[in-house]
Amino acid sequence: MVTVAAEKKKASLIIIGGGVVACATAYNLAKKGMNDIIVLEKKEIGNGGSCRNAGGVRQSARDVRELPLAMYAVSNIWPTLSDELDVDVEYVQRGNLRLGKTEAHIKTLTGITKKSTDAGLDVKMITGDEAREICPYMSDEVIGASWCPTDGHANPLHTTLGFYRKALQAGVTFISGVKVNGIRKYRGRARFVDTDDGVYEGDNILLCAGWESRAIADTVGIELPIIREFSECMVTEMEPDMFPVMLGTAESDFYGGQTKHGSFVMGGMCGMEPYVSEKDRFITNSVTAPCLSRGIIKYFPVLKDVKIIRTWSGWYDVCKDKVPIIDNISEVPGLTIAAGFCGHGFGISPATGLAVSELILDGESHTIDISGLKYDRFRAKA
Amino acid sequence: MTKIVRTAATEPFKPMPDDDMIVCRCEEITKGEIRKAVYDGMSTTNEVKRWLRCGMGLCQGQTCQKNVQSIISRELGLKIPDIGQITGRSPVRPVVMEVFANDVLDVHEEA
Amino acid sequence: MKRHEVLVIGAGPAGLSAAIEAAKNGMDVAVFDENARPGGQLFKQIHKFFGSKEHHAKERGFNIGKDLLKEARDLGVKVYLDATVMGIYYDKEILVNHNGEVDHFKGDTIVIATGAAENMVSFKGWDKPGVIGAGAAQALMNLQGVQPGEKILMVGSGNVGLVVSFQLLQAGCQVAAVIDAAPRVGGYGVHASKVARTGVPFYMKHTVVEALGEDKVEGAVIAEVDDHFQPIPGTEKTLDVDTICIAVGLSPMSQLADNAGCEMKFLPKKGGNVPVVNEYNETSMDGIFCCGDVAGIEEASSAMLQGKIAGSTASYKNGYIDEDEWQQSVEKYRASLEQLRTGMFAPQNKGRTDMTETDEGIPLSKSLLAKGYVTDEELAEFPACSTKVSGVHPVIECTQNIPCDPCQDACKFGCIKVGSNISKLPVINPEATCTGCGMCIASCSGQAIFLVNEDYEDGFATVALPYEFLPLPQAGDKGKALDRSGKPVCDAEIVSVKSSKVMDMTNILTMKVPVEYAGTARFYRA
Amino acid sequence: MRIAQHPILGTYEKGQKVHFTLDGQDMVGYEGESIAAALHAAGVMTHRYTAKQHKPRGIFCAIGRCTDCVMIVDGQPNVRTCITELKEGMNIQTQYGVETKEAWEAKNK
Repeated sequence: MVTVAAEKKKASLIIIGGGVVACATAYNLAKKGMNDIIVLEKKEIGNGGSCRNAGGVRQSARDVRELPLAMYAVSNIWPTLSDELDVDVEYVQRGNLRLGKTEAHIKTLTGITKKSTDAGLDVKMITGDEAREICPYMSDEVIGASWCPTDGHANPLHTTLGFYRKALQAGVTFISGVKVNGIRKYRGRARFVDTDDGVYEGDNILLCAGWESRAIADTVGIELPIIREFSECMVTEMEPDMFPVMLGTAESDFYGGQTKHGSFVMGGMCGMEPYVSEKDRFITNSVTAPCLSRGIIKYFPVLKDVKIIRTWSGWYDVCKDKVPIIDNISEVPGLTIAAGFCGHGFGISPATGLAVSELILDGESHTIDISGLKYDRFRAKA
Repeated sequence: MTKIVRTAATEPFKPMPDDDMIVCRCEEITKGEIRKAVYDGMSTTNEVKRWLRCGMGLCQGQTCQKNVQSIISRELGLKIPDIGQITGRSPVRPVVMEVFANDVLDVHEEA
Repeated sequence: MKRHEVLVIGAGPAGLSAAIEAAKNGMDVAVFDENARPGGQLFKQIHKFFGSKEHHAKERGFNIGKDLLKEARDLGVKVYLDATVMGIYYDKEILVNHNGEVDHFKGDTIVIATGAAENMVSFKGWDKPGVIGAGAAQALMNLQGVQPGEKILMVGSGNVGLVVSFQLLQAGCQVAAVIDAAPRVGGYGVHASKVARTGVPFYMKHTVVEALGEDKVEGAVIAEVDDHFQPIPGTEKTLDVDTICIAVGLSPMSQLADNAGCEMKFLPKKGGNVPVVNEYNETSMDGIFCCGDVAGIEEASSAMLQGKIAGSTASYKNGYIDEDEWQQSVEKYRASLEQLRTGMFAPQNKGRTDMTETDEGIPLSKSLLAKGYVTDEELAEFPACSTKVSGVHPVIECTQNIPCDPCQDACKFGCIKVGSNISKLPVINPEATCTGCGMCIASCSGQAIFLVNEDYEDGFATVALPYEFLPLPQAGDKGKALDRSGKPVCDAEIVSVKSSKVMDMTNILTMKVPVEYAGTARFYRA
Repeated sequence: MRIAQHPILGTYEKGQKVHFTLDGQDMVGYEGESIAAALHAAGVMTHRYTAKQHKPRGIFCAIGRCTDCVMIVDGQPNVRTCITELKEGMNIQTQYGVETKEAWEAKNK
């Protein structure tokens, strides 16, 4: 419901950005009794990467520093999230195959797999035939794959908006259509949020606005090494149920899978992205959908007659070392940042919400180890 | 975007007699589902679309968008420009993947 | 990358006109259309158009389509059919799906002329087979030669609803009723009258509540609505129909403009989400133009002029014509466009329901707005409707300010005057003598002109009327004369049937009726 | 019903008579007309049953936009019959969800 009465501009916590991290954090905080929160969103709830991603819930091929978030989410949150949020988040835990067609691919995959197994994840290399047993629609060109049976996928729209709805019901205020321009300190602490809609004020501030976090953090002297990277997705018409596994390739031709609805959501890049991204709009590139289609058909010839009904694009918020920053900013007391998720933030978002809520309430994340995601970890070459 | 302040509903959801009427034909979404989504906090055309799939089917909202918008705007007391539009995206008609993949050939002029 | 200087998307009236204008000035132009047949909606339009000669008035839409297409081809415009433009990208690039192949084109100018999509109204059972859009009805009967149904309920009394109702009758279907939730008929009164006089009832302030039937439409429940468009319980009526046809307005099909990055705005008067265009139909993106319904719902005649303005502007911007030439042509087209944008139905008057009289100060017919036909008493106020003249003379039942003037050119003897403001009501020149040739009847796109002769025979008069139905009655046939509401009022005998090439399929039926019915008998039924 | 003679358009230009099947039944139509028109002329109203509510659907917009009239044509589901030309020997099937009746029934047993 929308209300326009009682202009609320002051709260215990102001959250900048209305994506899945904001919604999951607000939900976790409200569940613990802290609901005096205002979420400020420039456009719509979940408008950025939160609702533009392909829904992968993956532990395999993750950097060990963010693997604890992924493993915690898969073990403790995703399996019961539909019940918790009272909406079907369409979580399917039927594994992730990362496919290889050449010996070089297999070498790459083997290296990634070893890192994950060393960190305690159940993932292994399998042969092309074993992969075809898991997904019989795959072409003979596939000679091997990494296989993580506990990976899966979910519906990012229902997840993001499901967290939003629960947070709203628990008393959190969300304000969309308000653009944040900067943060100001008051007596040594981050306190004021300057917006196009005047000044908002919070005892604490959480900044989780994707790549746009960088410019906002800059206003209190925090330099985030985050750049934006352009990426595209496409969705097909509804098809009969064919395969539930989530897919990726060693060469990153494409990634994606079939949703519960029946449509295939596939994303990827064509190689021209750095030049496209000079422009500021969420427009697609004319060669990307053809390029992804060629990639997909090579691996899954059966999909050649499936119709694509929409393509879209979005920005990854890519952090220098390809893992996010999730931390209380000690140089600016009162400010917490969760940004730079590099295009793989959705799968860990329920755990991120929990970890950030602990950072804000307790000063540290005690349930999940996020010690590798500190904001001040970046160094120049020695 | 127009500023929209969202807080929890204070009144229970009120069903209406025609709630079971289909509005989005492709995805078979009813008026009641749309009204409930708005009640639950979905406050823009895109949010309702993402929550329910109305406008995400084969026709991409070309048939139902206006009708969905009029329900949302009536429920919220907002004007249609305030709740936004579905973005126009390529391809504007469904395209077979193999055709898409085949993007280097000439288009032949009509005979 | 393949290039043409101008890429036109949509081979309808706006797109073809833009292509013709640019090609005339020497530009290299390609037109893309997703259909197998070019012409946009023109090929479904079998009625005669309104406007002036320069707007192709009194020509039938599908013939205008043929002419435009021929002109474009003669000028060397490349027309790609079955060629769907899937998207517009940076740097004026388009991606085209053509017979199972995809190709990229770039242009210096893009003209988006994708037209409109139909609005829909949802009601219980509107998803059943048998509920169709008005465009579907037209496609089935006018392109495919198949009747959309036997008994049809038309929902919507705008021009589309009225024109399609008439076309349904021409295709041999029954129209059970025309209904509209609005309190007044939305389209031209003359379109309503030609439907009403065949006996089709109009129910204003009514909506369709439910489509009955198991697997398909087997009836429709309609009900009166209150001022908030909510059905009033107890007013329900069940109609025996097998088809419900929806004609509740159009929305600009502006997805490609949005996709291209043009600034968009939701403007109810223009029919929905439209690209913002300047006076030359150019969008916020330099070199991307939008013309016709995609830039705001109007008539096909306006779409053609907008296309010409865009084509001329593109020619100027690319150095094919100089500034003077450009300004002169734009001035000319704009003046012509302004002519069309006059009168009660002008875009600026869209949605207005407060008009009570014509520009001439004559009270508007309330009956026409409520039931689709003018009463005898109301008609008496209009200068061209007098029946108290000796000998054969025209009676022009044109009671609204519509931009249209072919009647004044049609009469070689100067009987009919409209003047330079083509939205004025026609008047009859008492000095001129009517010869009864009937050219005025055939020229009137609204089928609102009749030739009446009270002195035909002792006690009998003749009424000559436009007739576009089959079977065509023959001289000597006897039947009933119907009044403007479609009610049989007296016996009638056909005394002559006139058809000729210049009348373009409009036949003139002259029927003999008792003289007291000379002012009321307006249709013939065998 | 087909319109034999039209007061404005006269007779319709039709192609050759062609044979096709609907759910295995022999049908006739004319080359060049749309599948939907041929079915409509033969009195066929239901093109498919929807995935969720299993409700019948037929022609709605007839210009390729609404996608309500989709059927399985020569094995391909979701083919817009209103803009797809009829061809000799076409195998047309009523669509259930996105599948054939057999596949649908097997799944929903």
